[in-house]
Amino acid sequence: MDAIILQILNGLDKGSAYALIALGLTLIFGTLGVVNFAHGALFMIGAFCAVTLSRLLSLSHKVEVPGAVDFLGNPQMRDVPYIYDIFGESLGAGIIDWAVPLSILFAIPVMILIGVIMERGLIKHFYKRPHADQILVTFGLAIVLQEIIKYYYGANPIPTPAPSAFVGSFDFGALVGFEPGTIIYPYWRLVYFAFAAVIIGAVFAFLQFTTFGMVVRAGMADRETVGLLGINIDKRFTIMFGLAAAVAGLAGVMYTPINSPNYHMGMDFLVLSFVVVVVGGMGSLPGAVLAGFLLGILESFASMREVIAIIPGINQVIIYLVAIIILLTRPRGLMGRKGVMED
Amino acid sequence: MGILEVKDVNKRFGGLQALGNVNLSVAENTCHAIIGPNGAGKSTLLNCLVGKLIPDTGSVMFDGQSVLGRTPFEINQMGISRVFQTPEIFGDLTVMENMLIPCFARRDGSFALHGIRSVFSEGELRDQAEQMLEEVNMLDKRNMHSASMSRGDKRRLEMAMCLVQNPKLLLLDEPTAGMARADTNNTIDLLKEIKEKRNITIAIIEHDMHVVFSLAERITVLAQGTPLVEDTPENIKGHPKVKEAYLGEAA
Amino acid sequence: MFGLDKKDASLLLIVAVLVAFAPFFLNPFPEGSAMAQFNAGYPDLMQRFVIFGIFAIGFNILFGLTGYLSFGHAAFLGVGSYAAVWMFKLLSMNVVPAIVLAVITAGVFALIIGYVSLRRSGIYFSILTLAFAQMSFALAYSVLTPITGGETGLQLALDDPRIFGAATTAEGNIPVPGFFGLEMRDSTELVFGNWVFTFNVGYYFAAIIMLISFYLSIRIFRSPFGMMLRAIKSNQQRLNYTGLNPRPYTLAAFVISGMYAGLAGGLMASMDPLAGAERMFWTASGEVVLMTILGGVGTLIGPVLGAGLIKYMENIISKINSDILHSWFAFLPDGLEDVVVTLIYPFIGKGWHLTLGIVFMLVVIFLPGGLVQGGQKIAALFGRKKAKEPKNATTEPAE
Amino acid sequence: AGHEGFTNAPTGSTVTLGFNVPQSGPYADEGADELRAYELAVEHLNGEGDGGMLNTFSSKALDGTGILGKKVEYVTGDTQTKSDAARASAKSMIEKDGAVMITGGSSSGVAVAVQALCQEAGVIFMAGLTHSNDTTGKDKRANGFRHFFNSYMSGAALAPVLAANYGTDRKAYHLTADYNWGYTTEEAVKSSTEAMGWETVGTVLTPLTQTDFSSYITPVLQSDADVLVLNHYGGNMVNSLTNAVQFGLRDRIVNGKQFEIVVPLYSRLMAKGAGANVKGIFGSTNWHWSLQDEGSKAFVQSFGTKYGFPPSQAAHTCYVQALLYADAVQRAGSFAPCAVVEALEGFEFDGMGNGPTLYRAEDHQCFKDVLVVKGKENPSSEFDLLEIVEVTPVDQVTYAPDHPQFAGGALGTCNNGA
Amino acid sequence: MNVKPDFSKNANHAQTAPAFLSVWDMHAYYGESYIVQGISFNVHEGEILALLGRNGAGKTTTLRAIARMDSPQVNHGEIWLDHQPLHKMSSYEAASVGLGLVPEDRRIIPGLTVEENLQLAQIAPPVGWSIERIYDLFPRLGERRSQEGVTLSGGEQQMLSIARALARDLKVLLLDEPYEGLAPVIVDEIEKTLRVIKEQGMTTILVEQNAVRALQLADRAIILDTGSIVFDGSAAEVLENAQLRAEYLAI
Ligand SMILES: Nc1ncnc2c1ncn2[C@@H]1O[C@H](COP(=O)(O)OP(=O)(O)OP(=O)(O)O)[C@@H](O)[C@H]1O
Ligand SMILES: Nc1ncnc2c1ncn2[C@@H]1O[C@H](COP(=O)(O)OP(=O)(O)OP(=O)(O)O)[C@@H](O)[C@H]1O
Ligand SMILES: [Mg+2]
Ligand SMILES: [Mg+2]
Repeated sequence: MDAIILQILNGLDKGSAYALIALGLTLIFGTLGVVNFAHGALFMIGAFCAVTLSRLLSLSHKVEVPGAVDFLGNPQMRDVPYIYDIFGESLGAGIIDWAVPLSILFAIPVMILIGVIMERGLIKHFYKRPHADQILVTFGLAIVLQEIIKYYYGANPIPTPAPSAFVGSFDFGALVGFEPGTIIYPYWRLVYFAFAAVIIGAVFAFLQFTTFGMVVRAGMADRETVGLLGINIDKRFTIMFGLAAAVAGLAGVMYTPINSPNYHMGMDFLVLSFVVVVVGGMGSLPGAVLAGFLLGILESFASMREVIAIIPGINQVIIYLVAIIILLTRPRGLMGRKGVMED
Repeated sequence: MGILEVKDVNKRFGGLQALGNVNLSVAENTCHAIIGPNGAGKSTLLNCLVGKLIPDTGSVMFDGQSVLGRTPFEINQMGISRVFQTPEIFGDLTVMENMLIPCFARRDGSFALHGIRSVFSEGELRDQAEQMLEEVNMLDKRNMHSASMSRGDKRRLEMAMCLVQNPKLLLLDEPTAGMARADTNNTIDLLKEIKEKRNITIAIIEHDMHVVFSLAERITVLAQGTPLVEDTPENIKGHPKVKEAYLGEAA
Repeated sequence: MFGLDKKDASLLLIVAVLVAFAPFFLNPFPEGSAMAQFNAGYPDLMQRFVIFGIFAIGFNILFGLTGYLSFGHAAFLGVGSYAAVWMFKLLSMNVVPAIVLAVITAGVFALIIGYVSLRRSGIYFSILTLAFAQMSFALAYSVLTPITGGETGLQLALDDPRIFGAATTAEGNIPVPGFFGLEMRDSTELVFGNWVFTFNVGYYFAAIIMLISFYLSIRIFRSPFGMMLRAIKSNQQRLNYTGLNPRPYTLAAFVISGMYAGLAGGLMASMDPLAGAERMFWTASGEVVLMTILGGVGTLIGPVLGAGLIKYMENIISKINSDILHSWFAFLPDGLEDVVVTLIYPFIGKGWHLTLGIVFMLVVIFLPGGLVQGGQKIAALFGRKKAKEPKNATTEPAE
Repeated sequence: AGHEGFTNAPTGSTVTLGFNVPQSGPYADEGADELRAYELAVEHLNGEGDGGMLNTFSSKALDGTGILGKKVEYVTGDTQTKSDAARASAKSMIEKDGAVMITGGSSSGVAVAVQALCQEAGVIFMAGLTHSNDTTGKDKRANGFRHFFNSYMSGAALAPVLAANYGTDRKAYHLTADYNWGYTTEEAVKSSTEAMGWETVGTVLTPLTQTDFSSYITPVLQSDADVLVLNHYGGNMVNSLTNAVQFGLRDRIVNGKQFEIVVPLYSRLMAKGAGANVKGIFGSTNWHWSLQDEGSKAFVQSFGTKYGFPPSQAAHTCYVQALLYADAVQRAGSFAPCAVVEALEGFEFDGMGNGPTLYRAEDHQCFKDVLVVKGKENPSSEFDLLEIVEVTPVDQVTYAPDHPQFAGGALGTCNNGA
Repeated sequence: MNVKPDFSKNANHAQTAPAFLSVWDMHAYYGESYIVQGISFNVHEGEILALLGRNGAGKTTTLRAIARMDSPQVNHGEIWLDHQPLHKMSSYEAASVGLGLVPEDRRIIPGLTVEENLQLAQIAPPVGWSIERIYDLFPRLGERRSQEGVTLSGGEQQMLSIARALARDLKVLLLDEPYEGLAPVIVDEIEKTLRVIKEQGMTTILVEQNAVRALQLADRAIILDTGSIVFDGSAAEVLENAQLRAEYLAI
């Protein structure tokens, strides 16, 4: 029983990561109709915003450690962050410790800027081009972005821990009468879940309670006519793109304590996020979110030893298997709209 | 017993009764017009005949066989061709290629794998296609990219594509809408001629009364999904209800 | 000629000539010169050019004509190569049965996957094919290790049965694939001053198959079948109401292109008898998509060019290292040399992906029709054909 | 390329070696370090620099004038950590650049694939980082040689240390990467720990492409295991370890004992990626820069001087492989692969770190001391992440050539190619 | 009678003439095909101008060019609306200064309901008729307000397309075959509406194949043939000139 509860928690947590990434992707892919292979790269850049900020915060000067020598026999140096000099050691260390949450503030403008530049400079010219061209250009862009990050940060994962206040786990089980220690869950993952819920809610609200969503949907279906009605659709597409980039970036920032970021983490998530969006149904935000959680939970269950024992290798294929089953039983995924990218 | 027998066909869209107990019989080698106000269910009725929609109840017999439950391509293979209200052509293909495809469909059935033979070696079919293009006055456009034609031309092309199939029953949904007067008159002549020559039955939907009265031998007036009257053109012209609900000053 | 019209026949002829003399064209720089780095005329790469060319030609039959974008085509290539290696292990080192079985197996796979996936269109179809391919990859890499060799790939071993051939050579090594006695890896070299040209059996074998495949693809493009496929891309609805059933046409296209992929896989295994699961990973499927788009979707020769460009970058640019760079610019004054090298360095060697990404973007931005369009522009520049009169009637997809 | 009875016989005054390392993909940093080591080795072979391990190497055949008097040149290529790409790259080195020896790589899949290729083509393959038993087990080839240690040795070296530190009454739970290397490592660790009295309560295979291991970690909480063994490498290991620590596994007390995590194969780069999570966690490694023997010190000195940081174990293995190859050629007096094979088979040497070492003739595997290491609690620098707990003597990790974990396959005969 | 308006090359006619909408030497292309070949004309405030011609003459192209759509490309020429340079604007800017186009293919936006299609027209200022008033004119639309726009019948779509233009406060209305597919009674209805809004000062360009109907409504007429103006004069003149009618309009 507790095993099942834990797997549901895992599923929700994985699902919130999938849902968040898919949400950003579906804004561009499902709503603007651009097959954006660079979305994973945006997620990755978000994560590297966190890395960058924590590096900036811990910019240091060297101080000699008396008496010690390094591996070559030279005097051993120790890094002292400038921020210690400014705020004193304890506050300085505290700020560095909180680098990941602070990165949210840093990432929002950076990601919006990147999204807007990307849209204005590149994607804009590709709305009317075939999807194939969009694939090629965004794939090229994704590679370029990745390689730039690799050039400056290397290929190795970079540990980016959560604030120490969030290290450790929360004992759920004890709360509801299970034996203590059976159902525990890391604090940061709970934070991630809550964060995802807030972002998803905010995006939904924005698109639901304003005409923005309708206009963009209309613009995707028929740019020309929307223009005839006096609406500057380009501007709205740009905003949409900036928004999507920010969502992707924030998903990345918050993900860093869960898994150390590396330059190809975007590609690792890319295929999965396309699958989630399509299984959710093209053009449907709720669909994307629902599919994210569904696949997250199923993946978690499929990785249980008991399940693998029955069907060996099921954990390898579960996501794709479920995707196939859903797409075959429901023509447009879970909640897809008619006519979106069906030809 | 007509070549097309529609019996008690009903079709609902949610709360809307688009077709209610429609009965229609079209005799072989006649031209039957269906007129009626906008949204009367004329196109819906055609959709039920070609397999685009399945009626909720009722039966549709063509040439003694039921068309219900058949896929669109099977129904076409039975001998029903349709011109749509908004032109449906192969926009990426040239006019000539657009014409060849129905030729193949007629000759080879719904699927035939000619993967190696060249299109250019199909002399006979090309001749047929060219002849048909000639008849609709479009031979000079035969190498044109069909998407970049004007709308009137697209309509004529679509009609030619249907005619070249030599169907037993030709369904026309406002074939002359947007066509220049001269071409409209040509079309009327063409349809008349072809009907005689090839023994084709025509069912036509039109709002252009000139066309309707020049072609139709019988007219059904549809209003709110049910046939109001069915009669000869002369009688329809003078029918007061039709005048009020549909024709207005035009009559 | 061969039932082709003049334009197509001359295209085929040009390709045949290029392919036949590729060992010369691809090795324009004398051995030992600074530019020799850019020579691509060695057997492995030339084989790769034609094999990936076949893969891309086949893919284009599906994608270019019907517009159905399969994102799992690498699975068929993988299946083809596994089948071929198994033939080598069990039967004999002759490539013919291996290739035949590769094509058949891939065709059967394509039939099954296509039958299911083609129930959906557009992006839904793409994701279905992707899902099938990813499942094949994941299973081949792990659970199916006994059949596929898993991580290390399926290899020949000294103790393979090989019913119709020797298990080992006289020297006690594993025999190599051959075509009735002609060993695929045999080469002769022609030395011409400082130039060395290599003529490799495997290359010419694959090249002949490629030419046949190319010829078949031209025939398909120009056939009623090809026209139907383009009609499907254009307006499936109309096709239905014209009495034609789109499904068998798309399925046929899918299976044919799957068989092309299997052929490529079989050839790959024949040149180099190893089959690894990575061949089925989504990036491999993505690669053939990129090749096709890069060269020009729906054009005859484009996919081959795209395949060539990507494989060239992968194999040539990635091998340039800073040493080579320094030797190129050694003529510059020292300071300047360092600056130039530092500027170029990020784009070569381990930075080859960066260059690839940039090339993708540049091509698609400036040549919307892919490399083929670039070729046409150059041709127009040299005024051989003069800018054709108003091109409102694109009668056929451009070559 | 000329024809002297073997592939790519060097004709002029130079000889070309092929360094085939991952330059893109997740192991690119490891590949970069390998390449640095190779460049250093080439320098030393050509008599430049301080000579590094040439000064401590027990064989004195090399004299800093290249190999057999030919200056050493090299070409590089990108394996992308994919067997196809690695073979393509190796082939271009052989066919285009005339390399007589290929070396490098950072995974077993690649090593096995390239090794087979070299066998077929008739050149020598000196494996880089490859840890799977198969490389010198069922997939061994006469033209291929491995200096790096393997899964079996990891298990054999780790088990006693684990028993000493954690006791013999332990229940272990394995998470294993679902591919060949994972299988061999799991088997090795399992059998050697079980021999110490441990019980294996569960083994679960995890997909290669997994990034979030939470759903594999939580069942561990439910089991009565008190040790978690992570048979993962690279990104898999970084993530699974990070996740395991997140879930508080290390703070748990199970069966009255402190819960422990073990990582059979460690590398410095992985330790760096996992950050503070590695502290106190046992694992094994082929070599570490803090070793104090003369060979290691000389290597660290010259590498550190040139590049500013200490070399990784991958760099070490690659450097040593390059020197060993050169030395074998020098001793054999020929570049012909069969001559080199003969010179390397059964070759005993010292002064290259890891103490006295044997290149065993039966399977072309090096036998040498293996290090058991532990994540350091208080690192003094970003390279100082692991501390050596024990240097397991070679006898303890030696196995018979027909050991079941290495069964199947045959070395075959050396191939000189054309 | 073949009157080309007299524009001296150098004068910027639009600033001097009292015209409300003025098109000066406009050349429009689709890619490389040269369609509109240098036409110039004026429309005065409150006038209804009929733009006539055969299929493919370039009527739609002219309207699209004035509405500043992305295609065709206008390579040369000026378009002024009430002293504002339309030729420098993009389509949404043109719309915001009071230009409205009812496109020939209706362009109902998929995925949006009837009401949303109308709301969309009122997002950007200037806003015209209220949605309720529109439903008064077209009760059918009111009945179908929450149905998806593209599932409407052909005629209903045409109504929606016209309604969408009325929902904006326009100075100039460009109508591309607005009667197409409409029942005769509805055509009467729309004609009345056009007269009403003309009274209120709306300027209209009407493209219509039913030339007689159009000419009865229009003040002035322009006849296009293969991209050039072959006649520019009063509507009555065309109706009287039998030769002109026969040559260009086939009536
Ligand atoms: N898919 C659908 N969903 C809901 N309502 C529909 C659908 N298709 C058609 N209708 C409605 O059914 C009615 C009949 O439509 P139909 O297209 O048959 O009319 P019509 O007689 O052809 O009119 P017109 O002359 O304007 O083309 C219309 O009111 C239309 O709005
Ligand atoms: N997208 C396009 N690309 C290329 N040529 C086009 C395109 N659209 C139209 N044309 C060509 O431009 C010419 C004028 O077309 P236009 O649509 O303006 O005619 P029209 O006068 O509106 O005719 P109709 O009465 O049939 O609607 C035609 O010859 C047509 O073939
Ligand atoms: Mg209708
Ligand atoms: Mg028009």
